[in-house]
Amino acid sequence: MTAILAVRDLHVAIGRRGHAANVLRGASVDVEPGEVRGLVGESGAGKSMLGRAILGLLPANAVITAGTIAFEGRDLLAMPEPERRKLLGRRIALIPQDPMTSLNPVRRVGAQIAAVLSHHLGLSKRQARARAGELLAEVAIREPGRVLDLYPHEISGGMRQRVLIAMAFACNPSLIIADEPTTALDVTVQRQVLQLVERLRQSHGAAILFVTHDLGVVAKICRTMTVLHAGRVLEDGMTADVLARPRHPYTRALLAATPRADRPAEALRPVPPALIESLWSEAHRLDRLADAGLPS
Amino acid sequence: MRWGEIIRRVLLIPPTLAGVGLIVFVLLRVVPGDPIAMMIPPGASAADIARLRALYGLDQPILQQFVVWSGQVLTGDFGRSISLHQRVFELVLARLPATLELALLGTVIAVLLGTVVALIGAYLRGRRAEWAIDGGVGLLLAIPDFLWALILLLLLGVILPVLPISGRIDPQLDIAFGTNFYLIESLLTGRLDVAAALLQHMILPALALALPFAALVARLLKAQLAEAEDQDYAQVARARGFSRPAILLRDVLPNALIPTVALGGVQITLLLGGTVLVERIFSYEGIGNMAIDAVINRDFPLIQGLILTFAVLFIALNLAVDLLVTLLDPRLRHG
Amino acid sequence: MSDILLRTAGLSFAYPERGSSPFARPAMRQVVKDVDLAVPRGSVLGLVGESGSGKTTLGRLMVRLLQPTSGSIQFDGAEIGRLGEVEMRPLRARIQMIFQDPQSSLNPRLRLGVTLTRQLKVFGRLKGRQDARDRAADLLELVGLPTGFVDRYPHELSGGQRQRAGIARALALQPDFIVADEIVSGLDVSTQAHVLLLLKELRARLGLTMVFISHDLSVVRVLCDDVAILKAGEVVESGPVERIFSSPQHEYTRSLLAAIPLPDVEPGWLDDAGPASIQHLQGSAA
Amino acid sequence: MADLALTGVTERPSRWRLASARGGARLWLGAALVAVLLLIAIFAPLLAPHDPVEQDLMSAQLPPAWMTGGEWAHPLGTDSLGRCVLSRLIFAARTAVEVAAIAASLAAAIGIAFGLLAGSFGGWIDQGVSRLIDVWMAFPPVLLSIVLAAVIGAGLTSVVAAIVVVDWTRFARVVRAETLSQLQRDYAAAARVLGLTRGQILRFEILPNLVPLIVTLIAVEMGIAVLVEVILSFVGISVAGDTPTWGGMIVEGRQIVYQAPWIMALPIVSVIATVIGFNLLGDGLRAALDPVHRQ
Repeated sequence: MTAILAVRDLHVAIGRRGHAANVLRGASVDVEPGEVRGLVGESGAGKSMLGRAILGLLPANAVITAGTIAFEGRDLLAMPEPERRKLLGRRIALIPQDPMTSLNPVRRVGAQIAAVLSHHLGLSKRQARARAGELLAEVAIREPGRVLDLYPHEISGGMRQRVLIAMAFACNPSLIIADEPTTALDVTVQRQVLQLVERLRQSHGAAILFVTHDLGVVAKICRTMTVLHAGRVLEDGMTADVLARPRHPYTRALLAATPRADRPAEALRPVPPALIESLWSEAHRLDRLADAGLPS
Repeated sequence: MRWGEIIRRVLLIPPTLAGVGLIVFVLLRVVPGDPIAMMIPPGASAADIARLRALYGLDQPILQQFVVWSGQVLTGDFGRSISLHQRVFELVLARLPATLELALLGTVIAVLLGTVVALIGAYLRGRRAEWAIDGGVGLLLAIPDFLWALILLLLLGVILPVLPISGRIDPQLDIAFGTNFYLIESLLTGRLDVAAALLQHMILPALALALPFAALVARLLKAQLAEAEDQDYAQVARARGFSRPAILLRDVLPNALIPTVALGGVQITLLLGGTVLVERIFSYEGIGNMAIDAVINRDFPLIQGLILTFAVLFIALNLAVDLLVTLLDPRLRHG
Repeated sequence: MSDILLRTAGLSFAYPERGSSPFARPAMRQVVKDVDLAVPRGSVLGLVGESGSGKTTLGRLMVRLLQPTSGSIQFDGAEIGRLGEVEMRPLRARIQMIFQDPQSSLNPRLRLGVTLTRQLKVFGRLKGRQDARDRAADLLELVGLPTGFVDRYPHELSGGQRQRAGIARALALQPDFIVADEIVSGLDVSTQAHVLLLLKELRARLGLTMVFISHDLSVVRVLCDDVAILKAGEVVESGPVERIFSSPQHEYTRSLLAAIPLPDVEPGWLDDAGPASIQHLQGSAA
Repeated sequence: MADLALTGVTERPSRWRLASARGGARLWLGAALVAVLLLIAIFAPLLAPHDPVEQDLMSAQLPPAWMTGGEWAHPLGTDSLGRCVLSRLIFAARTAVEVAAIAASLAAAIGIAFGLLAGSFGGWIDQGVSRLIDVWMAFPPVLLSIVLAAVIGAGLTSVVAAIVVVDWTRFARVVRAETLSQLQRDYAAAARVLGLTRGQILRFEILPNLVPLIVTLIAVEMGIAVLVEVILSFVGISVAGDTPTWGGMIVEGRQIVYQAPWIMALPIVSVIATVIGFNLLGDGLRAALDPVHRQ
């Protein structure tokens, strides 16, 4: 097994016992060292839930009912909490979705970066601050020394996302979960941020699980991709292959429903409701099988 | 932007106080009971009554009385108390420290208690024990300070008489104080035995004031903690390997405090207002107790002086809360 | 009858920034600057810009939710830029808006039936309760929702369904002109395509004139005849959709187009740090 | 889920079932307490074993029946004038309900009117109302009610007036703030685009959204009104004479608290149960009346 992250047959249910709804229905995803894998799906597909399960951030009413999440060969789900916390932020990092809300508004930027560094690497206050400045320079923030002393509301959205990226790379993790990191940004800023992530990934040698709903973003930054719907993996492969020759009808339908700036309107084909319904009824059939204790 | 708001608030203080003064003044002038009638010995002549009226300025039209009174107030002269025959300003000044100390003690107890309960409640979120905390807080909150005073008096003063239930200090102790801030003075001068004696008397009324306010702090802060913990920055902090208690204290609490102070800080005025009855119940010699006597005795100048005193305190507290919120929140500080 | 249904000239909007002191004269913040646009009858104009470009403010000026600080807005040949709330009211039947977030633009405590027929009631076009239900059901049908939804509350609907309800409300009095503000930006791709095609169909069927506000050029291409690119409150470039997409003149338009990630693998897209090129668009356009 | 997936068109439970489920235990407990209070108030003459003002100095300060020396003729004992404590508690509930209902509705009516006016018109009207509220907020509320009651003189009217004059601001402040914030929402803008007048927007769009809030405030205010009556009794300026009130009973009980602590304890318990009942009912109703799911 060479994969740095191996999610196997993950089942997650949400809600109270008796009224629980499945959000992941046996999803399996591998991420190889140093690669960027896109995890694509629409809302309700379970893509964010999968990312959160890896980070141990599932909401309080969610339960993992089956499956394993192996990171560098060790099952994260079987690991005691303190041990897992040592990995988080250090070996596995997160680039969150919304730069406006993901920084603590009452703490200075520098203090927030330094906290990660001293927590995981045991740096002194002074060292942590110096390193935080270097990290800001690395994510192409001008005047890093000044920015360290600013509060999040004093810098732009794009800059905040750079700070969050700096924090993700701070301890040289081997895996980064990027949860829709550019969705909240304008297109021009999105491009710069994607370029930055790619550059840092190369220099730090991290693998990235890139969660997104945007096939365009996947096409630009991911080597491999996994298409998720109703908590199931529908298609998986090299991005170039999947986009050029989608095998699953859902992937094909998604591509046809994505408006393209380079094609006239007539090319747009909405996803047939019948297809979605058949996918959901298949998912619910699997749920019933699982409830009855039968193998799917 | 925020500082502009604060300047605006400061500018609004004088008209607000003038409004308070005017309302009290007019209100008291329509009182059917005649204060003079209560002062004079039986059998006084009509001339005597008229003389007394003129002495207190009660023979002039209301508006003129108000103008005269306002002018005097501006020079620091609140008139003379009809029932106590002393200058109102001095009476209030002598009693105010007792009330301030009591309110301060109550606030300290409430904030400490409320914060601890809120943090425990936030930590236990989603567990069964959270329910018990919410229920307890709801109960504390529903019962107002003066009922707590009566309950505490009943429980710890009568049924289990462990604490004194009357006065500010044991009348048998004859201790000289340089100021009227007995508790603060004794603490500062290191007379801890005296402070303990004072606290024995103050603890029940302070607790009565503190309990509902503590519940308020606990409820507000707990809700804000829960909300702040659901924010992305707190979730992201968990993904960076920080433990939940560390996140609660370092990331969540400072954020939750801002709205809590903004919403709850204003409510300290309720605690301060509560001293009126609580002091009465425990025969504590503060301005609240004095105010009730003044109403019963129809002592106009004293009532006016006391209500203005409360109004000044309330407005000052509101302003202090605004300043505190501004200081706590960098978005407002630099905005 | 002019051929241009809505025309703005020198349209500007500014609001006073709250100053640091109540004594200082507040500085004015220009949100929309000197905008000249014309929307021909029966056409759809796309207003495109990034956050802070003033596109939403411009849309709200056009439906006169805001009063312009200067400049004119002509609707069907008549100046409406200075009309007061009361004078504007008769025109409300003809000028409508669809809001970005149906979650907040549909009153959470009212059933859809009530929301959809509100305007009919206000303009006295209802004959009793049953008529209201019928008209609401017709409107739901028009936007492809089950007629049973008249009794639903907004929170009982999915995002796409809510946005359809928002469209239905705007269509109640058969307006001539509709401003649609980012109405598909919160939707999933599959839902978004349905809503876009619904609008396209309604436009053809009802002969609507529209201003379609979006940050997403790809979406604009699906629906619009003309595009105006906004930056910092100013129109930097405008023209027919095909012209703007094939030969953008302004630097900013070009960088916007170049930044769109098309769903094609394109090595080098991430390396290109300089001013963006548009080759990748034209390369596959054929 | 698909845009048009028909999964949503399933059978829905009735409005009432949903509402009571949202209200939860609070709603039921609060409603039960308030219902008991109302029943006691309505049927006071039937429930009370004695005339509440009938004195019997021969059997004064009897303890409750279950304590030594108590007798079942006076289940909760008698006060220092030998009046039946249970009967007085029952009749006092009547006074409490009266005061609460009248005072809370009047305060609500005045406060809501001012709040709506300020919140929807803005400008100098809002400035005026806001300054008025500022002045009111600078008064110590307890002291103001005492002064008011003293000015008007003892009696039910004076108690009601003291509550209304002091507490209208509670409604005004909240309604003003909520109206302002509702008007900021997109659906208020949508209503303007639809051509609704200011009055229509208020009536059709804003008011329905204020209902849960107002109902909650009224319920809580009724509890507060009961408390203010107690406060005024405490200072000796509440409903006059022999009329039994909880506040009056507490004051009387306090005189003999060492000899007969239950005389003070029982009305306190009644007041607390009433206040908690109203608070729970208010909380429960707010949740029940809000169809929007909150997580």
